[in-house]
Amino acid sequence: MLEILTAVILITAIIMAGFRRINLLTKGFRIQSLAIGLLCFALGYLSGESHYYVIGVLTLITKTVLIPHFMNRSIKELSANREMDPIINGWWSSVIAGIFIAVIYVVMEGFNSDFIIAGVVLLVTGALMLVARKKAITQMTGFLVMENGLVLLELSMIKMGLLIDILIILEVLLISAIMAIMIFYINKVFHSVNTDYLSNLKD
Amino acid sequence: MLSYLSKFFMDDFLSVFFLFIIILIAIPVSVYSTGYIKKYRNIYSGRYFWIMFGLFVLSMIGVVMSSNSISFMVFWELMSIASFFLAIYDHKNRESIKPGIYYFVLTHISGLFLMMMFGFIYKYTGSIDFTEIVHSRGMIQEPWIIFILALIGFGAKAGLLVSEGSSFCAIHKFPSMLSAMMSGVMLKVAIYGFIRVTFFLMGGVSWESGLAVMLLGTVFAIYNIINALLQNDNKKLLAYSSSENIGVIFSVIGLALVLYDLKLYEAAIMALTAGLFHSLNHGVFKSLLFTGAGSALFATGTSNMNELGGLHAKMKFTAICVFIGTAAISCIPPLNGFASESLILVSFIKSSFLLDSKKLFLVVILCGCVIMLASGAAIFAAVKAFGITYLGKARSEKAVNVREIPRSMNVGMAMLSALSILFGIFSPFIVGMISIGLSESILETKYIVQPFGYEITRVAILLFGIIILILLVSRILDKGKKPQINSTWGCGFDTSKPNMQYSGDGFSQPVARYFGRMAGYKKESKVKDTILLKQKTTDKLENNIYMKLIYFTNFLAVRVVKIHYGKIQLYVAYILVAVILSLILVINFV
Amino acid sequence: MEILIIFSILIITSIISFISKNLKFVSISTTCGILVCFLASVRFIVLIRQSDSIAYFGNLVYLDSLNVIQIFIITSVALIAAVYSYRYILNEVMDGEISIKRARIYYFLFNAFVFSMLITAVSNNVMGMWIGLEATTIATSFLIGFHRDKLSLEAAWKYIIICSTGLIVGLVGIIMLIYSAEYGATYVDFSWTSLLQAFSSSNGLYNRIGFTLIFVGLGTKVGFAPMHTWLSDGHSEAPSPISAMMSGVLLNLAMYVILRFYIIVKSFPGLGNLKYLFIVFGLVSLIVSSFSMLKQTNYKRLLAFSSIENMGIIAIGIGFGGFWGIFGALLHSVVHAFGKSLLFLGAGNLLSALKTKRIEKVNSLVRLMPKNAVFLIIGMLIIVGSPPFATFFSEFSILNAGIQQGHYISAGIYLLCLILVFAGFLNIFIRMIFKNPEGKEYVKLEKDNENIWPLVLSLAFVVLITITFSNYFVTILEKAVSIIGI
Amino acid sequence: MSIIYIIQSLLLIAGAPLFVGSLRRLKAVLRGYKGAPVLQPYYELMKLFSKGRVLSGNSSFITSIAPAIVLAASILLAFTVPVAYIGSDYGLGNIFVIIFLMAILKFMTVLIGLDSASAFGGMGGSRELFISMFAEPIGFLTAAFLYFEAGSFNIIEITYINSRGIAEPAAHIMAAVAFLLWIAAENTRIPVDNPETHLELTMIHEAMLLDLSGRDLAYFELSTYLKLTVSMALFVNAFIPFGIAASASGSFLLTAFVLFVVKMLIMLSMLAVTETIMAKFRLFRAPELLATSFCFALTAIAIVYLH
Repeated sequence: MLEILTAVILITAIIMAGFRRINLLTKGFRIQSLAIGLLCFALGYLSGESHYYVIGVLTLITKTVLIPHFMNRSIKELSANREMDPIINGWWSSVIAGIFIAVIYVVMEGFNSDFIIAGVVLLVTGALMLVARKKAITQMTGFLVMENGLVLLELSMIKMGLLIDILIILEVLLISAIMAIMIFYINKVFHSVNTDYLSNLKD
Repeated sequence: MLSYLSKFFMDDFLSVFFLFIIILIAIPVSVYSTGYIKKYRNIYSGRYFWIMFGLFVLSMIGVVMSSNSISFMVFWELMSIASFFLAIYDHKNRESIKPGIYYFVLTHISGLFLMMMFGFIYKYTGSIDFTEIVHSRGMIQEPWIIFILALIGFGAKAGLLVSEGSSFCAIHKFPSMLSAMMSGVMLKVAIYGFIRVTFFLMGGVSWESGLAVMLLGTVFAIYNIINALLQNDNKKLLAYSSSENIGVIFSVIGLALVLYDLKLYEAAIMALTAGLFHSLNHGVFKSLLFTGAGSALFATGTSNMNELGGLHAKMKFTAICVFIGTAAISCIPPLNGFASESLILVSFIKSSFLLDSKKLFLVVILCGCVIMLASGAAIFAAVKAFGITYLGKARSEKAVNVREIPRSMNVGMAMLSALSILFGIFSPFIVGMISIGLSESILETKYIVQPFGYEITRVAILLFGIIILILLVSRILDKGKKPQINSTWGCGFDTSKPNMQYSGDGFSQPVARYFGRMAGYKKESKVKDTILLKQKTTDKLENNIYMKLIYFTNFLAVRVVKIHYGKIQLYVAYILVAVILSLILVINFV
Repeated sequence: MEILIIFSILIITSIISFISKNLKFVSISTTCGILVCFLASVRFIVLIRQSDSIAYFGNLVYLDSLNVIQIFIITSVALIAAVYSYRYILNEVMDGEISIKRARIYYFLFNAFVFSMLITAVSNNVMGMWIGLEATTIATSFLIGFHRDKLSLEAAWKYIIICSTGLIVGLVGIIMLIYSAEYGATYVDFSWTSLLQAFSSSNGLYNRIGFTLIFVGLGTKVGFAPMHTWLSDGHSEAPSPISAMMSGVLLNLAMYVILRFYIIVKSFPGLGNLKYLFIVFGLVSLIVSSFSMLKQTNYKRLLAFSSIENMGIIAIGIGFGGFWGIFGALLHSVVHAFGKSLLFLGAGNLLSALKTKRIEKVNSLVRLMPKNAVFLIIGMLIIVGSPPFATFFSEFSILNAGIQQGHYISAGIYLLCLILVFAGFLNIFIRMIFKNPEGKEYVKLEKDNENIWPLVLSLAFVVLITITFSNYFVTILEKAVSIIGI
Repeated sequence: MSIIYIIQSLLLIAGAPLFVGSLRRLKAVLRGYKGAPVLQPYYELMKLFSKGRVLSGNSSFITSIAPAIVLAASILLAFTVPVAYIGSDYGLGNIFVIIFLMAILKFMTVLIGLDSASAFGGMGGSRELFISMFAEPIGFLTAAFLYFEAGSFNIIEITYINSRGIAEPAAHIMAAVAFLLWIAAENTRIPVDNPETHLELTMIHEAMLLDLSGRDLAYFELSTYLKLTVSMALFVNAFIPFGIAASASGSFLLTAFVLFVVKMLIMLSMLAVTETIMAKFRLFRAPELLATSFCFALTAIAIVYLH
């Protein structure tokens, strides 16, 4: 069961690295968070501790329902819903993501469980999306993918207290809400979400 | 309370002597500046000036009297802050801000070098109190680092490495009473610091470093005096000539360091006494000359020699005081310039006679010749400054309608000229006192330096006696005949036009032909219906070295600012690169 | 018990700013709330002078001399900013730039900002610190984008993206650190004190990787060189009281969190030369900020770069180590907080009176706004480290430590950058204050004597520290230095 | 004992115009014409004393006090240099005092030149200072040489020790030649400036005195005569001091005085011969002349010291 979920997570990560259309990105992110939620339930079922279930429910609520809702609301007014000319085009970004994943597997062979490696993969692909794309909304999704990677790392490496997990999830929710509002305002002021306009604070 | 204070203050001879210099010159200059302030009365607030002036003098006293490195550094920086806010006191005229900024940055650089020096002293001796450092003097392993830092730190502030007239330490652009105080007193505080560190804290340095200081001082003396000679601005000429005198003082201190290291203690004490006595005298007559140039500026509104001339008619008393000042700086016997200059030359000759290594002997003698050449050029520059501005006929409108100078300015200058005459006549007593104080604090033995015995006082008295005698005789001779007043003889031509006289550039033309290249002297002449002759001197040292430094920093700054390219992706990439790089570095090296 | 008071008051004031419509009431309640917190922090200082450390709520809150200093800085700078923003927000509302609703949001975010900073400072739990930092990012991102014009939105967007990526990297580091702590021992709760003991058995490699990730991650919040880009944009676009608080306090707080982890990792044998991390990043940020200060055209960006430079100095101080180094670094962080807030608030007065951030357009301030000009000069002297103020002693002791430990080259670069910063500051400030272009006649603006009280307050704090420096304040600093360990 | 000093100095002062008169007379004879009588300078001084003074319109206080200072300095100069007797120690006579007393003369004459606001005064002044700038190091080196040779700075002790024998004759001669050239430069005699010319543009020393008349001119003339004779006496005592009277007994004094007069006559004739043979150097060649005398002095010191 766990292997299937890690496979789903890895697949969504690689595909999202290559996506150009934004609504596909939100769908990919939704599937990925669904997989992580199920993963929590599975872990809870295996280890028998109750707080995994609570975390699973919470991630499902926030990551699959609330955050995609915010993203869709801010996408609605966008005129162009496709990443026009990304810094690294789709082909190249998938190739680079592949190379990164190979490098991670080589570097991280010291760790036994492959959740950690999946978490790091998510982190790296999220960072790649953040750097390689021009649209603010894609940067936001890249950031959220990195968050997912972080959650995976937490679950696998250390046993965190319940309160702290809740707080972290709340944190992620708040950040994505703020980002959505900010994208809304940027869109209102700049009439576009392309970050090229956001570069005149040069000095 | 005093015992509590004495914990902070040094009371050995060196501090008391320099404290004496500071107070001695601060009084007449403050009297002078009560008059000079009238120039700015309705424009700037007088209270601001007096607070800053008081802070300036107090901080100098603090530097001289402080007994540990932290209070020394605190007062040192306070001194540069107070002098900065005095320098930009006249911030309405446009070109007084930039020199103020350059000056403040320069003093901060010298402060930081001194901080580093005290850091090294703290590293080896483990203490910041001067008396403890003196006791644990043996623990200093590499004295040459401390010496180089001290030389750069004190040299930059004393106008040795950065000459006073250059645009970095542009004393001539500041209000005249401040430039008088700065060149008269503040440079001596830097010399005090240098002697305190090299002689007292480190107990003398290797003779090679002493030699380096001597050569440096001599080279800078001749470089600055040639620059002084070719200037047309009164105050700029005086600024360059004050760093020439500082060069001479540093070369004598270098000589003292060499002798101290070669165990010739008496000659070292004599050289150091010469250095101290010359810094005292230079303080007196240089502030006298600066206040003179200041009153000329106050009266006419310009300090450019070619526009002045014939000021003696309306400013008789100032002319007399400046005459005494010029005589003092050109080492005319009864005055104090002669006393210290001859003492320096005597110490050069006597110490070279005692040295046993032939090479060192030759170097010392040649330095003596260069210093004598520099003092000859100093006479040339001083006479040019006094002669062209005060004597002869007024060369421009400004020099004709001269503003009335307030009395307190003349009083200040009179006090300074009286001091310079007194120090000249009673110089043997002062030299004796300095040498006793120095020998007790350095060698713990009493040693009096009397190269001239009391001859100078005898010469002075005889000279005054004969002059009075001759004046009486001539009074009797022309009792009947009144002198006729007629126009100057001009081979029959009408010499009423002022530009028949020699101008500032003309007066120093022969030297420009010989030493022009050393001061970046360029002359261009255009012959249309009238002949137009213009000359320009650039401070070679400043342009080639210091200006290049500034261009280089600007060049780097433009490159570094490019980091902020504005793209957010680039910024995030910076973080990831930083993560990867530091991970690699930490795993391999830590 | 005082902890309870602080947090409850802050919650009450932020609720007030939501409910009540009357702006004056909201601002006065915020100022009084923070005043109470300030008194509580003074109470903590007195407590800590006697006993070394206090723990509340079953070890969830842990106070020792290190974070008591941070609390003191947070509350006092927040007090100054609150007093300043009372007049500042009223003016903005009267000028019609912002609506009453947005002013109330400002106060709400202001309280949330102080609340989250206090959580970070106070919490003993390691994750609690991280969450507090994350909360500050959230609270300040909207404050930076407060004016809603092109530049501030851009600065806000950059701020939130860069800081949150940094914090994610920081969190990965923390997880790696805890993972290595659990490597040998059994279950480790995340409190800092227990982590301190648990470190004898942990694995060396994971420690190093964990600490580097924490250092670089939280380094973005501190503003070290490669990661400092958000700082110069964020601080120049944020409203002045907020940029004063951010550059004065938030950077120190992030440095304090790094220091906490540094203390844990330092005790592990063989990791002594992790201090080179501090020195390298400190030097790079010094060089970058001092060179780019020479070329600034916007005076608020200049102040932001000087905060980066001062953070570099503090990092170098800690890197040099030894009693003098760490003592100088802590002292520098305290005085820099107040000096920088003085300068930022002065710049705020300038901005509100002259409506321009460009340096060329600001001329002869000495006749235009004489009071502010005097304060700006004093602020400059504090930041640049001239004698009457404590920054001079801190820079001197950091230099002493550098030479003491034998880092000559880095001490040389450190001095070079100090000179460049001094030249940059002087060149721009003295030009603004004294330069007067031909012809234009300048008359004294009446806006000059507005909002002078907060400047006086922050200057009073600096003077207070310099005076009590020799006896009262130094015992707290010495205790903090002993915690960090030489 | 110092009465004898005063007497011999007064004699020197009285004899100075005679010295210059005989110099002019000798030069005239060498040139083949009879020339003015030897006492001509005295007549000139008497004439000038009786004439009235004419001051230029814009002359300042300098013109009134400078002649007195210049004359006083030259008289004091005469007091410092021993002529025939060098018995007991005598308060004056340090070499640096002598060199710098000569500097007073130069300093005041330049100021007088500038004071009269005429082109020639400025020109003469700048040339005088330019040449004396190069002459200063030679004065320094001769003082150093005499100190190395005799171990003291006082001219009286130097003459006393030198009169008892010279350690290094070669170095001594080199230093003597150097000092002679220094005298020529200091007193602006022929190689540097032609004293008898009346072409204003070529003058150096007289150009500054063009505007003086009556009593002031008399003082200046007397001081120039004195300066020349004192320099010659200084040279004679420092470098060819044999036969000078150490004790105060009559016979020694007489022989010493006669010897001094003979030596001065020899110097006189040498000066006259050089002045008739050589022509005045161009202004910018004069420093090369002084550079050669600098080398002489430096080699003298090298010889003395390196043995």
